[in-house]
Amino acid sequence: MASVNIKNKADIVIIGSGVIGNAAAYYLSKAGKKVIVLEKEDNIGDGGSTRNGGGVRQSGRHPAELKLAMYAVKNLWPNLSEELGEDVEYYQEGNLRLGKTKEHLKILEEIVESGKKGGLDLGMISGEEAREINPYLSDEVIGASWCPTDGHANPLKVTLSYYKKARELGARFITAQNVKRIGKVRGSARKVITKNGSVFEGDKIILAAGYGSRSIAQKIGIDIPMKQVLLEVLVTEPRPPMFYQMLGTAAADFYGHQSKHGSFVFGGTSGMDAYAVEDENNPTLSKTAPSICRGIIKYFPVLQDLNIIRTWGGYIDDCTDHIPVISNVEEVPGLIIACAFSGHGFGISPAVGLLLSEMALEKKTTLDIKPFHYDRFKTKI
Amino acid sequence: MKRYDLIVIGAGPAGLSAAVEAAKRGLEAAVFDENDKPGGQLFKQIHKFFGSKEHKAKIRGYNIGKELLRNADELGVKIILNAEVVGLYPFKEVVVNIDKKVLHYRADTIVASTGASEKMITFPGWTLPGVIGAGAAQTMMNIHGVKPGEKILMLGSGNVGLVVTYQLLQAGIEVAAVVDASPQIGGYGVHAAKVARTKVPFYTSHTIVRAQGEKSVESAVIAEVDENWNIIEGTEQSFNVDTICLSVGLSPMSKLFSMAGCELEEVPAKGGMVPVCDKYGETSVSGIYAAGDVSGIEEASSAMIEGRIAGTAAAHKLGYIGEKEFLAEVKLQRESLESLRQGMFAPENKGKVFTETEEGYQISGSLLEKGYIDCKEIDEYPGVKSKEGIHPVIECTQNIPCNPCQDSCPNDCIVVGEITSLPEYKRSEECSGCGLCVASCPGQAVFLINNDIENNYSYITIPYEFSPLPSDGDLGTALDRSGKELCEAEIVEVKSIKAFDNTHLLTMKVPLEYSKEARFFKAKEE
Amino acid sequence: MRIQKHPILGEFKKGKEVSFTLDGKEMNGCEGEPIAAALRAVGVMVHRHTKKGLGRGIFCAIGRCTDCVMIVDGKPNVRTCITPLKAGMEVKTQYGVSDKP
Amino acid sequence: MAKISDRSINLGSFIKREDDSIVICRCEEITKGEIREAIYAGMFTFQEVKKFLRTGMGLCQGQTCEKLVKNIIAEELNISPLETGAAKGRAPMRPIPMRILANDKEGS
Repeated sequence: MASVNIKNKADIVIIGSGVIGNAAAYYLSKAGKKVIVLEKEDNIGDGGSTRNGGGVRQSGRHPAELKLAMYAVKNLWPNLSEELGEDVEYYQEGNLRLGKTKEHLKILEEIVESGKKGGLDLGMISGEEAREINPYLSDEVIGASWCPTDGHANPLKVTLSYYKKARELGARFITAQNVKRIGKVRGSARKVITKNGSVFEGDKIILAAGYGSRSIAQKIGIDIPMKQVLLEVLVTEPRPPMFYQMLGTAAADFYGHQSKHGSFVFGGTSGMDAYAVEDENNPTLSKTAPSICRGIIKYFPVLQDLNIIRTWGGYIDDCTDHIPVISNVEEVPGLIIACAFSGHGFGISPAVGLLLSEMALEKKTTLDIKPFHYDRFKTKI
Repeated sequence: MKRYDLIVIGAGPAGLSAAVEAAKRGLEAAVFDENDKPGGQLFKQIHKFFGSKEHKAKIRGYNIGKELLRNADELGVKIILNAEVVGLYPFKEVVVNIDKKVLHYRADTIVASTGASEKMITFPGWTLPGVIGAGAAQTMMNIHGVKPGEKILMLGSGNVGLVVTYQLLQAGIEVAAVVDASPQIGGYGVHAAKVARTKVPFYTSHTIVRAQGEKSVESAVIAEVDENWNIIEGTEQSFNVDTICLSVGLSPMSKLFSMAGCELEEVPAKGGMVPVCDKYGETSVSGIYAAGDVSGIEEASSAMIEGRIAGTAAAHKLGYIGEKEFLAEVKLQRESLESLRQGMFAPENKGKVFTETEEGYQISGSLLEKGYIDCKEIDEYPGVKSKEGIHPVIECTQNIPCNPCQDSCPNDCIVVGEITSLPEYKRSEECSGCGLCVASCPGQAVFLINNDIENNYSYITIPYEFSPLPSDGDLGTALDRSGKELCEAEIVEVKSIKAFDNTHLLTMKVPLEYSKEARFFKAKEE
Repeated sequence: MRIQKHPILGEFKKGKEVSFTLDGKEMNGCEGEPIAAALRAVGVMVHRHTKKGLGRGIFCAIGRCTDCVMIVDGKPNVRTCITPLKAGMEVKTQYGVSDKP
Repeated sequence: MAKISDRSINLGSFIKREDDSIVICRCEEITKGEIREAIYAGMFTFQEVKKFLRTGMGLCQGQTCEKLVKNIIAEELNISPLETGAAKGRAPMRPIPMRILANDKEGS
């Protein structure tokens, strides 16, 4: 293999400029490391990172992931705007997960139980209590789970502010670099070869390319069991501030919040999403936005006259067990994988970025990453 | 789900033509339009169209719109108004907001003819109320009958800027100036000339510096620019106007194609981002066609032909016509389209400056810079020849694809030949003075001169489209091509017949010495 | 501001005269014409004030630019250039997204 | 295709200009200066500027400002406006009340 241009050598090469890759790039640059970030698209953060609803939620997470979320909410999110020098519009005004039926309440109770076990301040509240927190709720809401320390932020600002700050600290970001494969040198992953023929080299390689990580990992003999699922988001015209909680429902028909800008951002699924056509255009489905709207109106009739001004779609990398892979690949030294966030990576992204930086620096990680091992998957029998 | 053979999005000239053509061949077609009236921009276009008979030349835009609607109606095309298309989804699904419901339709073919939006330029004060698009002015005055302002500054001298300026004058609005940063007027010289002769000044090589006003526009400051578009210090001048009209070009509204996953490309000559199309208007997504301004900014006449081609192609795709008929029809349409795309204003010549015509005549520098041909230059042109008795003087000096003057003359006095050629007046033929050429010239560049009725006087017949209409015996002032007052003039005849279609023929009597100069009439103010 | 007799279009066919209010003040316009046209006809230029406090009015007049939005019958962000005037409409100048300066 | 893919190119330090106060995105009231500053901060494409500043994310969805923003990026980076990428067309093409979008039916 030809020698690598000195410009293309770094301590760490990161594949993917989503919120995870950018956060890792920031924490590594802050630690004084030379970082190169490669992005397949022409735009930084073009995937799910800038196509989600912006929840910074601890409730409703898998116990293993909960630790990451709690750490991020306690230690990273509160200072993120200051740290990055940009308002990332973080609001910690709580999360209401709403229920209208007994079945819903049962789902909520399970979520509450699981959260409490993990040490989260999470409880069941009645419909009336929910309406005291958010007076716009429909009378049909009979109960909710309430996590006062949850919140939301602007995913566009977070993703691009991590980029901005990492770039300021010297990280080199290169777009339109579609990675073909990861190359080994003397048994370790060291090189990243792109489809346009460029070669990059690093002591460590972090693969954080969302679903795109799968085919890259496959070429070096690792397969992560995940699939793409379409997720759609819509945004309304702005209104004066009404409420700042993050919202979700037991039936998982929609989630969202009012943004600092005044617009409401709602995401959701229609049940047709998992098998939607995969297309590089990220098309939306004609019947999903109407379905999300019906969901919203059932819980917030007062919002029904708001104009929707845009809908968009993106794919999440849904893992077979719905929790991410954040892992050193012991059998391929030098390779670190961070993918399969299953649609809830945004809220934990600062923690994941921090962990990835620690892993790349071969430091003891602040949090236990064992549950996110790449080789954890077992058959059912 | 209800499925149509063809769904057309946008009931403008291109969309209606596509639907008509498809329906003629038996396709079940529906046309959605977000407006409460069909016709797109046609109903704002109250001027006579250029081109030849097949392009509906000399017919006013809104009348062409009426005719298209009649055709569509006769053929059973379903035109659904107040229908806002929400999106164009995969597998040719059209989702549309009609009467407070969102309806899902599928189509085997789709023609999207969504038109264009206006480009903008920025300057301090450009967000002040009173700064509006030229299209907005047209909509306000020609559709709603409300003046967009009392005194207006027009920014941009392309055809839209010139046509709208003229329409502003027709609506009784004062136009303070037409300003263009380029050293030459961008649109047809004849359009500029009919504005210039009403005394509206042109400021080429000038740009707007700022709009001023406390709550809304009260004045506009312009200044001269050098060849690098930099403002020349000390050249600022201010106009007291309440409205500034921006007419700096159009750009295709191709978002629907982007949503549908059609390949798009940025083509500056077409005005911006357009879908990549084959010669029938079909995009990279099979069965989705583009026609009209959305596939490249041109005139409504070209849009109609593009629509016809797309409609025919849809009919062919769905097996309603055979290959032979399809190819023959498309060949005809393409020839017609190509003839419109000739001359110095052809899309491919966008931005080019011509100094002489195809025939080798010098193009008037004064026309390009100030909007009117200098009296010293006028005798050069083939349409300008004097003769005993009544005869036409055709002040048409650029290669524009247009020939109604030739078509309308019952005595064959006028020859255009190749559609873009300058019209020539054949002295050998007798002019009857019928005035059809004067009324039918979309550029209002034809005049009748008769210096042999009365000693020392010239009788000059001019086209006139303003209110109030003068009457026989009215006294006023004759203006030259620049709007300069020349002399007293008396109206000796006013001719208004149906065939003239609201272009009235005023014959004014001026002293013979002004025979070559007097080209407009200003009535005495009451 | 209304064009009385147009040399090409003649007289405009307008709806019957109706009254509506602008910020509580009674005004007249023609039924069915866009609210923006009715306002322009009586000389109103400023439709709204932005968050930064700048005045805005008609800009595109065909529902694209959304500059002319106002509060109509309690609803903010209504594109007045394409919303037909009805008798008794309550039109208010919009400040940011609310009706209070 | 965005022409500049290496984001580490040095644009020098951001210097304010006289016309920085001109509003470019009329809906969101984003000024030329804010856009220029974002470009200096690394937002090299139309999409990045949009996501970072909200240009073109207002009620009109970039109908007026898209071209203007592209021109500013092009000028600052010394590339063609064609090389600044484009916004994707998304439903709804016009603002639509939630109540109406929720009321979707098969066309007949």
